[in-house]
Formats: sequence, C-alpha cells, structure tokens
Amino acid sequence: MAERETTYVAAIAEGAKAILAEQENSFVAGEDVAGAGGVFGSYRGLLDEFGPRRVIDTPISEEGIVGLGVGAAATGLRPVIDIMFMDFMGECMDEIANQMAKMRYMFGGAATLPITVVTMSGAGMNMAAQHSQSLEVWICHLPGLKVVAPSTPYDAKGLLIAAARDDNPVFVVMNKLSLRNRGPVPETAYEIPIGKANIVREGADLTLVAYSRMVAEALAAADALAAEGVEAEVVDLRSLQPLDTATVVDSVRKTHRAIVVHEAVRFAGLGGEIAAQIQEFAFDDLDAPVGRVGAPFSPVPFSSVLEQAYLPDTGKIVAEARALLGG
Amino acid sequence: MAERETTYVAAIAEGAKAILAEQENSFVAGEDVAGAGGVFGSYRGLLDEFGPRRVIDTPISEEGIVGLGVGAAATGLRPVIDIMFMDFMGECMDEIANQMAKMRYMFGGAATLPITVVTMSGAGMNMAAQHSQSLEVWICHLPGLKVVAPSTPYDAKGLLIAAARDDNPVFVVMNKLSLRNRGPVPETAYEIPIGKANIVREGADLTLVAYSRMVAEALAAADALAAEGVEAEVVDLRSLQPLDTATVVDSVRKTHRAIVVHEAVRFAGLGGEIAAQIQEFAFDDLDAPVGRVGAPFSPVPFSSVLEQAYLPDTGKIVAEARALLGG
Amino acid sequence: MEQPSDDLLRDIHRRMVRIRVFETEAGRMAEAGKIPGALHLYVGQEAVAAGVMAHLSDDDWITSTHRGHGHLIAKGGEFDRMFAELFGRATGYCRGKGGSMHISNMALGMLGANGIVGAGPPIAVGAAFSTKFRNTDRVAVSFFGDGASNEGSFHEAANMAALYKLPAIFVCENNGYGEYTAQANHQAIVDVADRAAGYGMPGVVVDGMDAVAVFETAGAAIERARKGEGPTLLEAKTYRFFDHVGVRGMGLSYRTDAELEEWRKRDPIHMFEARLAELGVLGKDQAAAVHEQVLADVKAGIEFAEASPFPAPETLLEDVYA
Amino acid sequence: MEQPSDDLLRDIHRRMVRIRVFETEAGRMAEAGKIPGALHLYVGQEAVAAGVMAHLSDDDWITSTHRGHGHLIAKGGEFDRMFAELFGRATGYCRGKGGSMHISNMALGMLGANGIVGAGPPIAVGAAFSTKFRNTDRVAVSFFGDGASNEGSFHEAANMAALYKLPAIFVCENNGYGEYTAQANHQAIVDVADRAAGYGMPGVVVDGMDAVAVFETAGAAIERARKGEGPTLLEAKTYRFFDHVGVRGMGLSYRTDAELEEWRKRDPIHMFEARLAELGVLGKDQAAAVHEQVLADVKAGIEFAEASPFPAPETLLEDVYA
Ligand SMILES: Cc1ncc(C[n+]2csc(CCOP(=O)(O)OP(=O)(O)O)c2C)c(N)n1
Ligand SMILES: Cc1ncc(C[n+]2csc(CCOP(=O)(O)OP(=O)(O)O)c2C)c(N)n1
Ligand SMILES: [Mg+2]
Ligand SMILES: [Mg+2]
Repeated sequence: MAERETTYVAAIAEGAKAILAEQENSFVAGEDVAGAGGVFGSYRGLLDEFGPRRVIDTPISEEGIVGLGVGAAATGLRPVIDIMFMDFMGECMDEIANQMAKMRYMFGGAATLPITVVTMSGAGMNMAAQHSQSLEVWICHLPGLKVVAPSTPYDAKGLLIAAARDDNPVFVVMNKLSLRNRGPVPETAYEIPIGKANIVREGADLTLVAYSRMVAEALAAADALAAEGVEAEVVDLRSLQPLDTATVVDSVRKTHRAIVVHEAVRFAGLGGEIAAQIQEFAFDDLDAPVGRVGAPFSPVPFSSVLEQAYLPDTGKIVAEARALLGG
Repeated sequence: MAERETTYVAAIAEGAKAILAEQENSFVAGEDVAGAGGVFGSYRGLLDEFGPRRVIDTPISEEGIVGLGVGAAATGLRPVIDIMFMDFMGECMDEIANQMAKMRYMFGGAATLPITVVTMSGAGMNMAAQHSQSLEVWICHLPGLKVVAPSTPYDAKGLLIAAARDDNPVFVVMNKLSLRNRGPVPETAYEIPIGKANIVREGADLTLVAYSRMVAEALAAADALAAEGVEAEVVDLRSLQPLDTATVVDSVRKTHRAIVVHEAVRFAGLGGEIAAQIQEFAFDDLDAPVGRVGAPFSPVPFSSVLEQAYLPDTGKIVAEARALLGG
Repeated sequence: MEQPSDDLLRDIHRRMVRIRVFETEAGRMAEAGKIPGALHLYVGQEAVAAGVMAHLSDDDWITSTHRGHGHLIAKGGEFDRMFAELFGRATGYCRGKGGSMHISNMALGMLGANGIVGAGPPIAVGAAFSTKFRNTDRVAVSFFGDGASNEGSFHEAANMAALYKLPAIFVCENNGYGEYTAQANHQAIVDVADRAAGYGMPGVVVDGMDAVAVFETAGAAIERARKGEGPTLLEAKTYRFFDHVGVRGMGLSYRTDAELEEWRKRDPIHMFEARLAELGVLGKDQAAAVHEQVLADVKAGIEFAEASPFPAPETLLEDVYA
Repeated sequence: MEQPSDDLLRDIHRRMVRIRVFETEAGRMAEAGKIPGALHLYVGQEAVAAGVMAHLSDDDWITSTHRGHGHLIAKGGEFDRMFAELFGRATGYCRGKGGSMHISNMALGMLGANGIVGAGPPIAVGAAFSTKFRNTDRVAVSFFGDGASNEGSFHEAANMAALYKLPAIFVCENNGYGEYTAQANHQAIVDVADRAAGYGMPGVVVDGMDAVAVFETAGAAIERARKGEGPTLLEAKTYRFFDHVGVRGMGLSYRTDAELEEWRKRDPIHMFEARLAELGVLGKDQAAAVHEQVLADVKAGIEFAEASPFPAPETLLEDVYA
C-alpha cells in the first residue's frame, strides 16, 4: 500500500489536532488561529472540532499572548502558543527569555512549564525584512528552552507532538516555504524524539549538517556532488536545543569534512556553535576546516533577484563543498 | 606626570558629557538618567550641565524609549539611549531588530540612524537571572547594528564617543561589575575605532580572545600560565560587530592555539562564531582545537556559591588552557 | 476651525482618487502575478489618509502600517517609483529592497510602511520629539489600526507623547478588523478613542468615510499639536473594501456580504463626490476627468515600473550601513 | 459587600505586622551585608497586600513585582524559608537560585516576585485563564506599580483580561514613584485607574494606607471576578517609607522630607491599630503582643536561615529543565 502523504501545513494541523485530542488541558492560542484556522492554515478545522474553549483567537498582543501561555502553563495547563512569524518574537522576547525560559530555575524547580510555541521562519516569499527571518539563535542561547526545526511534513507533525508532550517550553520553528511540500505522514499520533538528529543520506566524503528547509537544499547538493563522485552524508539536526552533537561528530569522524548549513544569517548564527563543536570533538579527524553556509550580513531584501542572491541554496552548498574538497 | 585615572563609570559619564558637548543634536534618554544621573551613575551631573532638553527621564517603557530613539535619529537627531540592564532588551527587541537595524536597508539607504544604545551586561552582583545576562549574541546577529564591549575605563569612554560619532546604530555594552575599576582616562574627547581589536598582552604559545570583563580574567589567566612557562597572548576584541577577524587570526597563526572567552552562555554564544572563524582561517596553523570558555547552560543563579560556580573566571580559563596544551 | 476652501476640497478629492485607482490597479497587478509578496490594500479608507494629509507638508512626518500605500500617496508619493518598488525594481523608492510593506520616502516625510503591527507609534513619537527638540512647529502623525491599538507599543508611545506634550497625532483607522478577527473579538471596547483619557490626551471619534469630517477633526488635532498643546488620539471609523491581504484574500468568510454592502453604500469617494457636486465645487464630469487623468498616471506608473531594471545582485549588501 | 469580622480585622493586622517586621529586619540584614543583591522593601505599602490577600486562598494566584516580599508574606509565606532565600541558602523557597527578586511559592499560589517591571500582568492573565478554563471560581491578582503601568505588557494583559472576561484583578500600587522618577514625570495622568475604561473594565481608586478600604474594594473586585463578571483595575494610593532599593538607597534626594513625613503620619499600621483599638477589636497591648510575637518569629526565621547550608555547587545545573 502506498504511504499516506500530506503537506507540511496539513501535518502541522494534524499534530495540533492530535495534541488537543490527547491532552484535555491543552489549548491553542494565537492571532487568527481559531476563526481563520491560522493565516497559514496550520490550525484549520480545529475550532469546529474543539470549540472556542480550546482554540482561541487573541488580540495582536504578542507579549500578552506568550505571558498568557506562561501563566497558564505554570498553573497546570498545556498551552500551544502560536507566534505567526518568528520575526514577531521581538515583541515578546521578555516573556520568552526572562519568564518562560527562567521561571522554573528561578523558583528552584517548583514551577513546570509544559508550553509549546509554534512559529514560522524563513524567506523566499518576497515578504521582505520583517517577515522572513530565521532568528533561532536567540532562543537556542537561552537555557530552559528547547528548540526543534522540522524539515519535512513527517517531522513537522512528530516534533510538534513531541514538543507538546514535553514538560518544558519547546519552540517548534516551522518553515513557511515548506508549507506545501508533500511527504509521508502517518495518521497516528507519533512522536519524534527531541534531541536526536536524523541521518537522511549516508556518505563517506563529507558531512552536510542542516536543518529546516536547508535539509532539502543539502540533499540536492549531495545529489549534485554525487555526480562529481563525492558522497556527502546529510544530517538533519531536527533538534537545535538540545543538539545531537554525538551524531554530528560521529559522522564527521567518518567523513573528515563538514559543512554546516542554515538559512539564518551566517554571522553569530547557530552554525558557529556547531562548527565550533565539530572542531572541538573531531579535531584530529578533520581534513579541512569546517565550512559554513548561511545568509550574508544584510536584512532580507524584497525583490526576487536580491532575495535569491541572499538565500543559501544548493549552488552555494556545492560551491562551499568544492572549495573544501579542492582546498 | 602620572596618568590621570578614573573609574569605569566615571569614564562613561565623561564620554556622555563629551558627546553632548560636541554634538548639539545629541541627547540622552532613558529611565532615571536625568534626575538620578543613571542608577549606576553613568550620567551623573549631565542634567545640571545640559538641562532637561538634552537629558531626559523616560517612563518605564523600553519599546517606547527605543522607538523614540529610532524616530528621532531618522529625523535628524543623534540619540544616546540608555537601556538600564541588557536583560531588558527583551522588552524592546522589535524596535531594535526590526526597526533600528533594518530601517536603512528597507528604505534602500534613504534613512540614516546615528543612534547609540548604552546598556549594562554581566553577573557577579547577586542580581539573579533577570539582571545579570550577557545577551550580545542577539544583537551581533543583526545586520545593520554595530556592537562594542569595553573592558577598561579608557575603552568605555573612547568607544562610547566613537559610537556616538558613528552614523549607524551602535550598541555599547558596558559591564556592571567593572563600574568601580580604575584606569587611565585622558580628559580629551578621544575615540577608539570601532572594528579594531587590541592586543593587550603579547605571547607566543596561546591566544586568549576575550572582551568586556573577561579580558581581565584572561590577563590574570595569562599571568598564571606564565608562571607555568606558557606565554599567552591576550586579544581584547573591543568591537564584536564588526569583528576584527584579521587581528585574531594573525595572533593564532603565531601561537597555534586559541581559547575564546566570554561571560555569556557558551552554547550559541558569540564564541562559537569566533571559534568557527579561527578554524576557518587558521586551520593549518592550529595545533589543537579552538577552546571556549563561557557560562554553563543555566540561567544566572542568585546565591553567591552558585553564581561563582557559574561565572567563567581565571581558573576556568587556566584549566581550559592546560587541557589544550596538554592534549 | 479651518473650513476647507474649494481648492482644498478638490485637492482632497484628488488624493482620494489617486489612492483608489492606484490600489485597484495594484490589486490587479498582484492577481496577475506581477507583484510578489504580501499586498495590503487601502481601498475604502481613502478619506482618512486624504483628510489628514491635506494638513501636512513634506516637513511633517508620518508613520504608517502594513497598509501603507494610501498614506504615501496622500503624502505626495509618485506612482512610478511606488509601482517600481512593488514590482521589486531598482528604480523603486527603496531600490527594490522594501516592497509594499516598507515603502517609504524620507523626502516626503514618510517614515515607512511597516510590517510590524504597532511599530509605528513609538517611531512617530521620536519624530515628534525631534521637531520639538529643534523648535519647529512640525508634527508627526502615526497611523495604525484597531488591531494595533492592542499592542503594548501603542500604549508606551501614547503615554510618552502625552507626558512630553509632543506634537504627535495618533490616528487609529478602525476598520473593524485585525486580519480576520472582528473588533469585538480583540477588545472589549467600542471606541479606541476611549483609551485617550488613560494617557491624559483628548480622544476624538470621527466618521472615517467622511473626508470633510476627517479633515476638520484632524485639523483641530494638528493645530493643537503645532501650538505645543500636545497629542490627540483620533479614531476614524472606516472599512476596507478588499480583503485583509490582496483583493480577495484567502477566501475566508469572516465578514458578511450584507455588512460589506452596507459599508460600500458609504463609499468615501462616492459620498464626497456627491457632496462636491451639490456644493458646485466639482461636477460629475469634472470628477470623471480626475479619475481618468489619475488612471492614465497609474498606467504610466506601471509602464515605468515594468520598463525598470531589477536591482543588480551586487546591490544586495549595500545600504546595510551608512 | 462583605464587612470584615473582628477575626478578619485581626488577621489583616497580623499580615501587615508580619510584613513590616520582616521587611525592617531584612533591611537591617542587608545593611549588615548579610543579604546580597538588590532588596526592594515593602514598608509603607502593607495595607495593600494585607487587604487584598485576606480574600484569597492558596488556590488563588498572584503575580508580584521586584517589591515582592510583602505579597508573599501576606499570601502565607514562612519567614524561615523566605530569609533562607534572601540569604542565598539551599533551604530557601527557590533553593537559593531566585533571591529577593524571584522569591515565590507555587503551593501558596504565589507566582513569583519578578525582576522585570510589568512582566507580571500577562502571567496573571494566564493564571486567570487557567482557573476559568478549569471552571473553578479561583482568581488571579496581579500587583504592579505606577511605573509598571507604562509598560506595554500591562496594556496587553488588561485588554486580554477584559476581552475574555477573565477572573483577574489588576492592583496598581501607586506609590508615586518609579525608582527616582515621580509619577508626574512618567505619566500625564493622576489616576492610573483612569486607564480601565480603555479596556472596558471598572477602575477604582482606593486609599492604600487604609487596610479596611483596600479590603472592601478588593473584595468587590474579587467577588465580581469569581462570579465571572470579569476583571477590575484597582489603584491603591500608597507610599514606600524606605528608598527604592534597600533602606537608605543611593542617597538621592528625589523626595522631600516633608512629603515623607506627611505620608508617615498616615502609616497604615498605626492608623489601623488606632481604629482597631477604637473598635475594641485589638487593644494597644494586644497589638504590641502581635509585634513582639512576630519579631520573635522573624528572629527565628533569621536563625534558621543563618544555620542553613549554602546550595551545593553541583545544584547549579539542576532545575533548568523538568
Ligand atoms: C507584531 C505583529 N503581529 C502580527 C502581525 C500580523 N498582522 C499583519 S496585519 C495584522 C492585522 C492588523 O490589524 P489592524 O491593526 O486593525 O490593521 P488593518 O489590517 O485592519 O489595517 C496582523 C495581525 C504583524 N504584522 N506584526
Ligand atoms: C523592564 C524593566 N525596566 C526597568 C527596570 C528597572 N526598575 C526596577 S524597579 C523600577 C521602578 C518600578 O516602579 P513601580 O512600577 O512604580 O514600582 P515601585 O518600585 O514603585 O514599587 C525600575 C525602573 C526593570 N526591573 N525592568
Ligand atoms: Mg483593522
Ligand atoms: Mg511606584
């Protein structure tokens, strides 16, 4: 029997539905998540199925929304909070960084915050500088939070469910350019463990470490490189915090070369951390410096010509790989 | 003649005074900067000297304050905006990340934002999780901003003046535990160039790359290592964005070993970027992986015992150096 | 209070028509796939921008919203460079870097459309601070929506403007919805203007479909500001005739056809034209001529845009720093 | 409205004295170098915490501020574990990790002091949402200062509470200053309660030095909330007798001695004790006995704290994740 397929966005909705079905203390809150089903369609149908007690439209008040999630979680509920675009974290970083991430610690372990935050990252849709960012490094740097970034419909659903079952604050960073991608998605409420990377292609010559939409670009780059006789292994991190250092390092010990790829701005992005860890733990195994592919140091431009020049892609990964291998 | 000395906090006040004196379109605004002269004393005496038109107490409204700075800068003034504790950036990250950093770019170069933001980072004063952070990686990751972090009274004044003379948004990240440190500070309105690191100690065996208060810890570590026969070179970055990669890499090419030190949480901190760059540009010169010393993955604890265990310090740098050298 | 002269009435009319035609054609262009990204159109709300902007010069500042074309046009924006920006061309006001959500023109005193709901008011406060600091009588007007009035940034900005008695005017364009959420589902009040008292400034409600009413109430607020008497919160009740984004939007049914029809009966341009005809200021034919002339300008603007080059990829890293 | 019984009056008195004595001794301990970090004392404002908390059980939630000891004590906090926390000991409520600015007790329904001005109201809204979601009649009370009322977070929280008709009570403790800035220099209004209308909730001003007045107005607001009628903004006019931080603070002269003296004449405990004596509810000697007993408890708390171990360094990385 052919595997069942859905889109990335439908997988999110299925995950959200599974959460609401299995956890009676859970609810979804955010801007236009109820009546509209989410501006991306991530919550379509949930209001009809679960009613306005469980699926809640909020005012445009990101700090209030996240604060509501923090207060509700601390007092026994399991909120799923939607922040429409990751760029809007600027409006609620205090509740994220100083409350959500730290409350448990500041209270000496007395508070538990089973909160899931769903948000959308990434460029490629001409949404310009304030609707296209990949700001995951802000949250990966904050002890107390977990961060996952699904690359496929399968992972979107499974990581979302895992996030909601986790008793900690977990950010599920979705990718808006992936929303219509199709892939196999079981109907069951399955879970993808947080903290485990996924080797999506094996290879002996080079390790490409990527996450979110860049996994597809890395896979395409691996195809292109294979045509040149280079076998790249592709590691989909899935989880950014905690990071599965062991899987990455084991791969590099085998391949002796690594390139970290993310869509976020390269400078001070998570790639720096990953590259630093690779050279720390696999120093003697490396035949070349760890390469990095990320966005250049500018805001995301509007015009397609510029946006395409801005975005990391297959071509840039291949070029970096050639430089590394030729070097 | 003995060099004139002042404290770090007095040097900040001198810098602010020099700015107000030389730039008639400049003003200082923030919470309790006028009547109280700043809760750390950074602006003491300025209200009396320049009056309430130039030195302005604001409500407790960080987003409003930064927004005021953005709007004032775009329309021809040169604001110096005080964000009392760096931790409070959570309240105004939108105006920082989405407005201040991007306005010029989004407008195709038509807007110029000569704005200086002064803030205080760092732990060590039992101020607990929400008043002790070093969150510079948030802003270093944002194209459009510059970031400097003075380690001495001399640098505090000189970098502040340079920031205010720069036509871009510049964050001057001060350190609260350094406020009473004394050091030579000329009376003149001098400028320390943004983007240039400072080699504060020469050595042939190891490069310690640090900034802000950690420079003093690195220097103390270099002393301790010298007693063991290891000559460490200490690079004070001064400027985090832009980063003086050339100075760092040149040093490592000479010493063949490097440790990056910052007080910020190690994971996904700026140290990852710096380590990644070092191995990228000095791969063949490295005799050991680039080491990193930073805070562990927890919020800053209150109790002294825990806070001291938390903080990166001389001992931890020496230990990392020994591991690197012994390895 | 200043009574609008006949010329001024015709000027306001022209501004409204310029917005209407530009937006209608922009919507078409988007549907034809020629404008990428998100396009938030201003059709239905023209009387607000036109009535306010008729009081302002290039030296007065405004901040805008994601729905910003109307504000820029009313402030003097040229069609050619605006379309060029929407089309992502190098000749656009932002060299193709901003697009619809960041369209702006500093020389016209337009501090940008803004993709962040609620980001404008604090920036307007900064601009108002600036004009006061320099001892001019210039003002700053911040446009924002009913939805935006629930952002903390509005609160902080309003409080600061009142505290410092800044020459700022907060114009809330209450079109009844924040995206797909009706006002009753995002706030428990009917009049956003009721918030003014909490900051110590006057709050005024005006019919946002009536250009003259907007002109007059805005005039009073702006005069107050110019005299150094501080800010005003002006709420204009209005409606957007198109969907939240684009013309037809996502096809959600969150507003009834009946409601839309009710509001369309109060089309600000139709009502204004009827009034101008009655007053003998602008006859039917004259009004039609304005529409025609503006349409020709819009078409010329589109042609300019289409003939313009895309930005060179090398310009990607320009304009990040001064 | 509920009239406080004699027992309740004595209970309120006791809560106030517990706060006063705890804070006074905490101030001493800080000056003696035994409490590190920033200590924001509640002396002068006792009637507010006591009057409100007399209505609450452990199942009702509160959020607090940087000036949080008073709230925790009034909610049932024990001196020993509170002092232990301030002293940074492992036996503290937060195992030494929180200190004064994060002191908290979930079992007592106290969601923490907070180092971030304005962070509490949104969290209280979440707690109120939670009690409503679970269909209980429990409420959430958010304490915050006049200064905090200018944070956008307050605005967003107030709007959401009114919109959802949540059982939340916003208690603004207006002590006339945000740090060293007088109210007149941080907002252009006199009564923060005036902001309530802008959210669609009642706003009430009460004399925050009068414990019975606080008890009564808070009672009405809490009853309203328990009945599902939504939130209230309650502004208590009060004063802090110590400096912003610590007892003597930074030695800045931002308040006049005369002003302080005026307020000290209205010391909430003195006034309340005079009234209780008059009513025959609590005589002078009985009141003195309460003070004495509480002082003994405070001393025992300090002893407990001083005898307690510091946290083991190995606990540093505990409590980050569940
Ligand atoms: C901070 C932020 N939150 C959410 C959004 C998504 N968003 C864009 S427009 C909009 C609705 C705005 O409503 P309103 O302020 O009433 O303006 P209108 O669209 O009605 O003109 C929303 C929620 C955003 N752009 N920025
Ligand atoms: C977000 C934030 N901004 C600024 C501060 C610094 N700060 C601590 S207390 C305080 C004053 C608070 O005033 P108010 O809310 O009136 O409370 P009070 O101290 O009078 O009890 C300020 C500005 C902070 N802790 N958090
Ligand atoms: Mg609206
Ligand atoms: Mg106060």
